[in-house]
Amino acid sequence: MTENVLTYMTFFPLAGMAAVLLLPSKSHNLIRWVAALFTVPPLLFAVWLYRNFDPANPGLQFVEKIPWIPAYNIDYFIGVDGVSISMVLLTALLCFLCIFASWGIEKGVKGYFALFLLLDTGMMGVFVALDFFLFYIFWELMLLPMYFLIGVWGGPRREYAAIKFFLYTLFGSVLMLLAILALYFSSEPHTFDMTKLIAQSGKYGTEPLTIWPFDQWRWGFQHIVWMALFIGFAIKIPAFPFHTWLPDAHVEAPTAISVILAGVLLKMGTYGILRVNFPMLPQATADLAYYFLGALGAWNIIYGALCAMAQKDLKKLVAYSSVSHMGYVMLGMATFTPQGISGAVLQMFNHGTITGMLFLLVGVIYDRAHHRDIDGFGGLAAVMPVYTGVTALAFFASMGLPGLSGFISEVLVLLGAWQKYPILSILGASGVVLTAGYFLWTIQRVYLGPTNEKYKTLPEINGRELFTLIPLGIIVIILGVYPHAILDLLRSSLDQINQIVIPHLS
Amino acid sequence: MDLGNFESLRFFYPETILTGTILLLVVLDLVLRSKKSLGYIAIVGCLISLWATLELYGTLGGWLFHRMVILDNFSLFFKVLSLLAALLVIWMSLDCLEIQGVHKGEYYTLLLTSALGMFFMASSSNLLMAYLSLELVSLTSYILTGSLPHNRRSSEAALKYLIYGGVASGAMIYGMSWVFGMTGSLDYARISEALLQGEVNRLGLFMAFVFILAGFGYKIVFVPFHMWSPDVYQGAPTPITAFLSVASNASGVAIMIRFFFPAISRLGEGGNWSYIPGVEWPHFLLFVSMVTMTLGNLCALNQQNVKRMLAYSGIAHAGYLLMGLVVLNNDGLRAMLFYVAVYLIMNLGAFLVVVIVANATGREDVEGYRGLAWRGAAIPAVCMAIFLFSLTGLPPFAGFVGKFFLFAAVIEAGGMFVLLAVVAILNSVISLYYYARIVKTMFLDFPQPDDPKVEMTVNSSALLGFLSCLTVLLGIYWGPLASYAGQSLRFFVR
Amino acid sequence: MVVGLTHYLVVGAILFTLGLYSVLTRRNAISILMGVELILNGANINYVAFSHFSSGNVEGQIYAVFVIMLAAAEAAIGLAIVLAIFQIFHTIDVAAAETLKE
Amino acid sequence: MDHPIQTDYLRWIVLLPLLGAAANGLLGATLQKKIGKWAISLFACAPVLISFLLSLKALLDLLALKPEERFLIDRLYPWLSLGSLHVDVAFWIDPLSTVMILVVTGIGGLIHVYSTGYMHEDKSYWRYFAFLNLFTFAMLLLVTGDNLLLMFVGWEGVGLCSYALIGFWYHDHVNTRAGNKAFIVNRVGDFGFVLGIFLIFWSLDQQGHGTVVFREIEKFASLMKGQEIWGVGVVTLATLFLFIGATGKSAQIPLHVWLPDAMQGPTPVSALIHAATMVTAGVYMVSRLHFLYSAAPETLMVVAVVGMATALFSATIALAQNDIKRVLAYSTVSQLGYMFLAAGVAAYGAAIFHLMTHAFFKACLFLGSGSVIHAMGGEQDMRKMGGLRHAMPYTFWTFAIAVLAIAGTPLTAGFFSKDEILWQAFSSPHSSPLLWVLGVTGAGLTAFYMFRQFFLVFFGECRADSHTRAHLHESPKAMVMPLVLLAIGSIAAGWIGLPSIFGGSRFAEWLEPVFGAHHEAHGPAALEEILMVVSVGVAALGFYLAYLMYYKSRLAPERFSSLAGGLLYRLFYNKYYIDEIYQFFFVGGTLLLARIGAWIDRYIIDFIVDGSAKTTAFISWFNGLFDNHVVDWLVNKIADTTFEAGDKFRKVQTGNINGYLYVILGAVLLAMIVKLRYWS
Amino acid sequence: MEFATVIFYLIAAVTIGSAAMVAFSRNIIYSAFSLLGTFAGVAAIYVFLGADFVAAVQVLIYVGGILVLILFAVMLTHRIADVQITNRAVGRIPALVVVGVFLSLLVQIIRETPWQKAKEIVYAPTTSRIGDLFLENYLLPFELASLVLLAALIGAAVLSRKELKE
Repeated sequence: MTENVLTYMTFFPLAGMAAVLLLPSKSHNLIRWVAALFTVPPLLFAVWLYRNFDPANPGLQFVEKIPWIPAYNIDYFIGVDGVSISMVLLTALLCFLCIFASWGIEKGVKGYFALFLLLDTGMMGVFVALDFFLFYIFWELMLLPMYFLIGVWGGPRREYAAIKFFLYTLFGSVLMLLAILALYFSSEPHTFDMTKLIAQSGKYGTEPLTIWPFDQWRWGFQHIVWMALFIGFAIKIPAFPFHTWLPDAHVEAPTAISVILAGVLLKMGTYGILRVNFPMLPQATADLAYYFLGALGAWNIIYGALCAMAQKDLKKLVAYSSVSHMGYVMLGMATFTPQGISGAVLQMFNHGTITGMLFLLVGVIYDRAHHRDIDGFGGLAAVMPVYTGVTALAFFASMGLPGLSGFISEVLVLLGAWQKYPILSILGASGVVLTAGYFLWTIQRVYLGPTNEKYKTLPEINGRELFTLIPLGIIVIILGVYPHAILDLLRSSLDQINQIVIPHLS
Repeated sequence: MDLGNFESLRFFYPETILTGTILLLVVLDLVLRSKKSLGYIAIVGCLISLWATLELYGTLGGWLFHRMVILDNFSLFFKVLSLLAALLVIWMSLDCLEIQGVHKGEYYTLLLTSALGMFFMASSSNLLMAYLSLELVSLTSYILTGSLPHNRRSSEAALKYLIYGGVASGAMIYGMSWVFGMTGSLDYARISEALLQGEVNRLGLFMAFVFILAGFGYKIVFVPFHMWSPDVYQGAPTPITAFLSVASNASGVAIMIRFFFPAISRLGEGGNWSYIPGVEWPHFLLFVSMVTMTLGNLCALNQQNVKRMLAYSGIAHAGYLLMGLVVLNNDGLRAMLFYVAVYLIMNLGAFLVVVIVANATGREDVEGYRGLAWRGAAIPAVCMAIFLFSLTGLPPFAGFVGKFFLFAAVIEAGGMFVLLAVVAILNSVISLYYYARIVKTMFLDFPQPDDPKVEMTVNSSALLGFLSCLTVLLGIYWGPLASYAGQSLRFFVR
Repeated sequence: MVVGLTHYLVVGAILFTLGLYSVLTRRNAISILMGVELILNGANINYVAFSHFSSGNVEGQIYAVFVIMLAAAEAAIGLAIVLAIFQIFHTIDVAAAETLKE
Repeated sequence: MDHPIQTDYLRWIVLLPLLGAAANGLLGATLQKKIGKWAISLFACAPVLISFLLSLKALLDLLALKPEERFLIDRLYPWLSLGSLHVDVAFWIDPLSTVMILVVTGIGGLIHVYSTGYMHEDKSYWRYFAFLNLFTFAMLLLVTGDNLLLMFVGWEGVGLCSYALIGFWYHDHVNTRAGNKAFIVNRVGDFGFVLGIFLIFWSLDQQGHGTVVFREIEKFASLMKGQEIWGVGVVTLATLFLFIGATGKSAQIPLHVWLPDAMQGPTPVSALIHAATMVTAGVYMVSRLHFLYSAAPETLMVVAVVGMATALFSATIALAQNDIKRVLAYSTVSQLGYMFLAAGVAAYGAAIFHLMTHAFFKACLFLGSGSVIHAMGGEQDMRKMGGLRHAMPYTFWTFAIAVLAIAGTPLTAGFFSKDEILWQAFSSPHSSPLLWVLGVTGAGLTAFYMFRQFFLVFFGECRADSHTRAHLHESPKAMVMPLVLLAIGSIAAGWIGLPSIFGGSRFAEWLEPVFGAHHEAHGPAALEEILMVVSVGVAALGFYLAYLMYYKSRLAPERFSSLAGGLLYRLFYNKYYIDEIYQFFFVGGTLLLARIGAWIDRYIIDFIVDGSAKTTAFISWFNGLFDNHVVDWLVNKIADTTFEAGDKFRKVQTGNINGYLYVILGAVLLAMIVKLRYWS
Repeated sequence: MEFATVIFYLIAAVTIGSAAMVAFSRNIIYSAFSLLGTFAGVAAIYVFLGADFVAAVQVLIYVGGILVLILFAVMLTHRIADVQITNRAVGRIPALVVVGVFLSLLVQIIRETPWQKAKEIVYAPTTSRIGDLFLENYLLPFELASLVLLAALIGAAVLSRKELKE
C-alpha cells in the first residue's frame, strides 16, 4: 500500500472519472458527491505523504519505477522530492475544494466532473513524473480537459479563450517535445529518465554553435535546448510576451477552473524550469537566468501590476495579478540563493492558495450579481460583511501583508534577489506598492462607499462557499506565521538543485 | 530463396485466399438475394487471408514467381495493413446509408481487389509488377469513387481521379522506361547493380526519378501531386474516402520505400542508407515534406466540408510521413511504418464518425456537427474528439506516439533536419486549430431545435469502440506495435 | 544517318509531349483521355526501343503489352465514367455544375 | 551581553491584544447582538490593561538588573531559517522598548477606555475594537520584535490597522480614500524599509554574518564600514532606505501627505495611532538602529534637515487651518519633525523623550478635541465653535494643560523635552546653530497656532447654531477620566527627564545602556540657560500674538494673511499644494502607465498574436485561393469564357483538372531547374 | 540514305503528324480519327523494332478496341446533328511553351545519356518467346493483368448501370 501511494494518488481521480461516467447523467447530486468522494483519497494520501516525507533527505522519495516501453528506455517512473510534494499537496487540496466550488454547474454535469477528475490526474502526474516522457504525457493530458472545461462551461467568449489557451500551450509543449528529444539523443545510453539526464548534465555541449546567419553565436546546444524548454514553460507561467492567453482564459473559465488554472497550472511552468532546466542544463541556466528569469520576472511583476490596475473586470484584475505574482517566482528562481529559490517555491504554493481564494471570491459575487464590473458595485461591505472580510484577507495576503503567507515568499524572493541583482530587487519591490494600489482601489470601489441600491438585497456568502474558502484562508495565515511548514520540505531538495547550478555561475 | 511459379504458391496463400474470395463474391452476387451477407463473407475472407498472412511470419524471405515479388517482413506488414483497412472499411460500409444505392456485390469485390493490388504494391520487386499493381489499385479506386449512382459529385470525382491518375502513371512509366533503358532490366536488384556500377547520366536518372515520384507521389498525396485528393475525397462515398486516405496512402508509402530503399539505395553502417550519387531525391523530399505539411494544413483551415478538410489534413499527414523518409535511416523508416499504422486507425475512426453523422443528418459540413455531443451522440462526439486530437498529435493518443517517433528520427539526424522538425511543430499547432474547430462545433456549440438526433447501429458502435480504444491504447502502450514496425524493416535484398 | 535508338526515343518523346499538351489544354474529357493514350504510346515506344537496343530480350516488349492492356482497361473505365456523367446530367443546369470546389 | 534571559511572560504583552482582536473580530458581531456592547468593551480593554500591567512588571524586572544587562528576551519559535538567514519570532525588552511598550499599552489603554464612551453609539462597535486591539498588537510587535523583519511585520500591521480605522466609516468615499492614501503612501515608505533590510542583510552576509537581528547587527555593524554599493557606502544607503520607511510611517516630508487626511477616522484613533504611537514608529526605528545612523553622518544630516524642514513646514500649514483636528494633525507632523531633528543630531534620547511627552499631551489634545466634536455633534470647523469652556469644564482644563505643554511652557512636559531637543540641536557634534534658530522659530509658531486653536474653541462667543448650542454637554466619565489622566501625564512625564541644569535626567540615564553616554559637556550650563530663556521667550511671543488676535481681537488676523498679497496664506491654507502635485504626478502618472500597459497588452501583444493568426489565416485563405482560383483563373482568363448554356460537360470542361496537371508538370520542371542550378 | 531509313522517317512523320492532329485539332471527330493514324504509326514503329507481337497487340487493342471505344464515346456525347462538334482547347500558348521546354529537355537528355547497349541486336519473331515468358517468368503479371481486366469489366458495368432497384 504505502509503496504505491503515489500511483494511487495520481490515478484515483481517473477511477473517479470512470465511476462518474457510469452514473446516470440525470442524477446530478449523486455525480457531484461521487466526484467529491474521489478527490478525498488523493488529499488524504497527500497529507500522509506530507507527514511521512523526510525533509532531510534531498533525494527522491516514494519512488516507483516500472519499465514501460523498454525498447526506448521509457519507464513508468514517479517519485517526489520537496518541491513536488508541496505542489502535490496544493493540487490535491485545490481539486478537493474546487469540486465544491463547482456545485453550481448545471449544464452537462456528468461531463464536467468527469473532465475535472481527468484534469486532476493529469496535474498530479506532472508533479510526480520523473520520466521525461511520462512527464510530457501528463503535461499534455491536462490540455484536453482544460480546453473543454473552459470551452463548454465558460463565459460568453469561451470559445475564443479556450482555443487561445490551447494553441498557446500546444505551441509551447511541442517545442518542449523537441527539446526532450534533443536531450534524449544526447544522453548515453539514450534515456528519458530525469535522474539520469541530470547525472549527465555536464555532457551537454555548450560550445558556441555556428548557425546561419549567425557566424559565431554565443549559444551552444545547451542554450538552445534551454530556450526551447523555457518557452514551453514560460507560456504556462505565463511570462511576459506569452501571457495574453491568461486573462482571456481566466475570465471565461468557470470559477473552479480559474482556480485550478491559476492555482496549479501556472505553477507547472515554474516547476518545470526548476525540475528540468536547472539541473539538466546548468550552464545554460547560469548564463541565461539573469535575462530570462530575473529581468523578465521583474518585468512581469511590474507589467502585470500595471495591467491589473487598468482593468475594469474584477476577474481580469485577479488574472493580471497572477502575472505579476508569478514574476516573483521567476525572479526568485534566478537568484540561486537559498532564500530566493525557497521563496520562489513558497510563492508558488502561496500564490496557489491566495489566488485560489481570489477567484473563488470573484465567483461568489459573480454568481449573485452576474457581472464583474468593478465600477458596477459599491458598498458591498454593508451588505455582505463576512464575504467582505474574507475578501479583505485574500486581498491583503495577495499584496504581501506581513503575517500572511504572501509576505514571506515575497520577502524571501526579494531578499534573495538583492544578493544577486539589487536593481531587479528594487524593481520587484516597487511592485509591492503597485499591488497595494490596485487592490486598495478595488476594495474601495467594490466594497466600500455608499451601498449600491441594486445590490441591497444580495444574499450573504453561503456555507458551501465558505467551506471552500476557509481552509485556504487558514493556510494563508498559518504559512504567514509558520512558513517552515512548507519551507522545511523544500530546503534540502532546493539546495541540491542549487548546488548543481552554482558552480557554473561565472 | 528464389522460387519458380509452383514452389511459390506455398507462400502465396493470402493472395490466393483473397482472390478466391473475390471470385466467390462475383459468383454469389448473382445468386444471393441478401446483399448484406456478402459483406460478412468479404470480412471472413479478409480474416482468413489475414490469418494466412500471419502464418507466413517466420518463413525465410525471398523472391517468388521468378523474382516478380518479394516475400519479407516489410511486405507482410503492408499486407496486414491493407487487409485491416479493407476489413474495417467493409465493416464501416455495412451500415452506411450513403452507399445504399451501390451494387454491394461489385462494391465489395472491388474493395478486395484493391486490397489485393496493395499486396503487390508492397511486395513487387520488378518495375512491371510495380506498375501493374499500382494500376490495379488505381483502377479499382476510380471505379469505387464513381460508384455512387446518379451522383454528380461522385462521377466528377471519378473522372478527375482517372485523368489525374492516368497522367501521373503515364509519367511514371515514361520515367521507368528510362531506367529500363539505362540499366537494361526491369528487376530491382539488377537495376541497382547496374546503377551502382555503370556510368549513368545523372541528370537523366534524376529526371526519371522525378517522373517515377509523380506516380508514387500521387498515391501518397504529397505536394505537388496532391491536387486531385480534395476533390476526390469529397466526391467519393465516405467509406471509400476512408479507404483511399489510409490504404492507398499506405501502399504508396510501401511501394516508395521498396523502390527507393532496398532497390536503389545502399544500407551502410548503423542503419543509414545512402542514395545513388547525383540523384539527390532526399533533398527534394525534405522541401517537399515541409511544403506538403504546410500547404495541407493551411488549406484545411478554412474548409467547411469535413471530408474535404480531412483530405487536406491527409495531405499534411503525408508531409509528416515524408519526414521519416528523408532522414535516410532505419529509425525514420520505422517511424514511418508506425505512423502509417496509427494513421490508419485514427483516420478510419474519424471517417467512421463522418459516416455516422451523415447517416443521421445527411450532412458533411462542419455545421452538421453542431452540438453533436448534446443531441444524443455523446459517444461519437467523444470518439471523434479522440481521433481528431490523435491526428493533431496530442498524448495520450496514438497519433502522438507516431509523431513522437517521427520527430525523434528527425532530431536524431540533427543538422538541417531540425529545421524540418520546427516546421512540423508549427504545423502541429496550426492543425490543432482546424481539428479543434470540429471539436468546438461538437461540444461548445449547442444544437438548434431542428437538428436531428444521431443514432448508431450496433455495427458502427462496435467498430467505433474498437477504433477509439485502440487509439487510446496505442497512445499509452505502443511497445509491441513499435517493435513490430521495427521488425518489419527486414528487407530481403539478394 | 542510321536509324538508331535515339531516333525512336525522340519519336517517343514527341508523342509524350504531344500527349502532355493535350491533357494540358483540352477541356473535353474524351480529348484528355486521348492525350493520355498518346503519353502511354510515347512510353511504349521507349520500352520497345530499349527492348530492342538495350536489353536485348523481350522484357520491354512484354512491358509494352501490359501497358497496352491496362490502357485499354483504363480507357474502358474512363469512357464509362464519361458516359455515366453524360447520361445522368444532360438536363441539369450548368450553373450548379462546379460542385467539387471550395 | 550574550546571555539574554528567556522570560516567558513577554509574549503575553504582545499576544493578549491579539487575542482580544481575534475574539472581537470573529465573535464580535454575535456578542454585540446576543450579550451587548459591554462584552465587547471587556474583551477589548482587559487585554490592553493586562498588557500594561505586564509591561510594568517588565519595567520592574529590568530595574532589578544591572544597567548594562538590562534586557529580557522571549523566543517563541524559529520563523525563517534559510541559508544564512535566521529569523526567530522573538520579543525582547530593553530600556528603549520598555518606554515604548509603556506608552503603547498605557496611553493605548486610556484611549481604549475613552473609546468605549466615544464609540458607544456606533453599529460596528465590535469592528472598531477588533481593529484597535489588532493595532495595539501590531504596535507592540513593532517595538518588541528582536529583528528587523519582525519589526517590519508590526510596521505593516499598524499601517493596515490605520488604513482600516481611517476608513472605518466606509460608507463615505472621503474616508476610504483617506485610508487608501495612508496605506499607499506608507507602502512607498515600506518599500524603502525592505530595501534597507535587504541591504543590511546582504552587506553582513558578504562578511559571513548575515543577520537581521538587532543585537547581532549592532555587534557586527563595524563590518559594514567601508563596503560600497554603486559608489555609496552601504551603511549610508541602508540607513537612507530605512529612513524612507520612517518618513512614510512618521509623516515626514515628502511622505507626510497622508497624515492630515487620516483625521477622517474616529478621533480616538487619531489620538492613538496618528499622534501617540504609530507615527512615532519611525523615530523608534531610527533610535533602535542608532548605531547605524551614528555611523552614517550623511544620513544623520538628511534626517536632521528633513525633520527640521517638516517641523517648520507643517507648523506654517497649521497656522492657516480651520479644522480642529487638522491643526492637531499638522502639529503632530511638526512635532515628529522635532523628534527627527533630535535623532538627526544623534540625540536619540531626546527624541525618545519628546516622543513620550508628546504622546501624552498630543493624545490629550486629540481626545479633548474628540470630546469637543462629540459635544458639537460632529462639527469640526473651529470657526463654528467658541466659548465652550463653560459647557465642558473638564475638557477645557485638560485641553488647557495640554496646550501649555505643547507650547513649551516651563515645568510642563513639553518644555523639558523640547528644550532638550533644541539644546542638542545647538550643541551636539552633528548640529549647527542654524538648526537651533529654526527650531526656536518653530516653537514660536507652535505656541501661536495652539493658542489660536485654544482661544477659538473655548473662548469668545459660541458661533454654533442654536440646535448644537442647546445640546452642548460635558462628555461621559469614560471619556473624561482618560483626559484627566493624560493631562496629569502632560505635566508629570517631563519631570523624569529634567535637563542637566536641574540635576540630570533620569530618563537619559535609563536609556544609557542603549544609546551610550549622552552628550553632556558640550556647552556651558550658562549657555543652556540663555538658550532656554530665548526659546521660552519666543513661545511667549507666539502666545501673545494669538492672545491679541483671537482673544482680545485687537489685531485682525487678516493683516497677516494678506501679507505678500495673500500668497503665503494661500500656500499655507492649501498645504503648499502638495496633494495636488502628488495627485498629478504620481497617481496620475501611475494610472497613465497602467493604462499604457493594458493598452499594450490589448493592442500590441494581442495584435501580434492575433496578427500572426490572421496572417496565417490570410496565408491559408490565400493558399485556398491559390489552390482553387489562381490556377482556375489563369486557365479561365486565357480561355474564351463564352460557353454554350446547354454544354453538358461544363464541369468536366471547365473543371480545373488541366490546372492540376499543369502543377505536376511545373513541379517536374522546377525540380529539374533546381537540380541543374544547385546540384549539377 | 537507306530505304529503311526513309521508311522510318515516313512512318515517324505520319505518327507525329497525326498525333499533332490529335493534339491540335479543333474538331473532336478529327482528333479521334487522327488517333488511328498515330496508333497505326506506332504499330509500324514496333514492326521496325522487330516487335511483331507488340505491333499486333497494338493494332488489335488500340485500333480495334480503344479507338472504337473513343469514337463511340464521342458519338454518344455529341449530337451528330450539330453542325460544329467542337473540341475546345484553352491556354495553348503557355502550354506550348511548357511542353516545348519539356521536349527540348527530354531530347537533350536522350542524346546525352549513355544508354545500355545490348550485346547483340536480333531480329527474330518474338511471339513464341513472349508466349513462353508469359507462362513462365511472367506468369504472375499475366494473371494479375487478368484480374485488372476483370476489375475493369466489373467497373464498367458498375459505372454504366443505371440505378439499383432493390
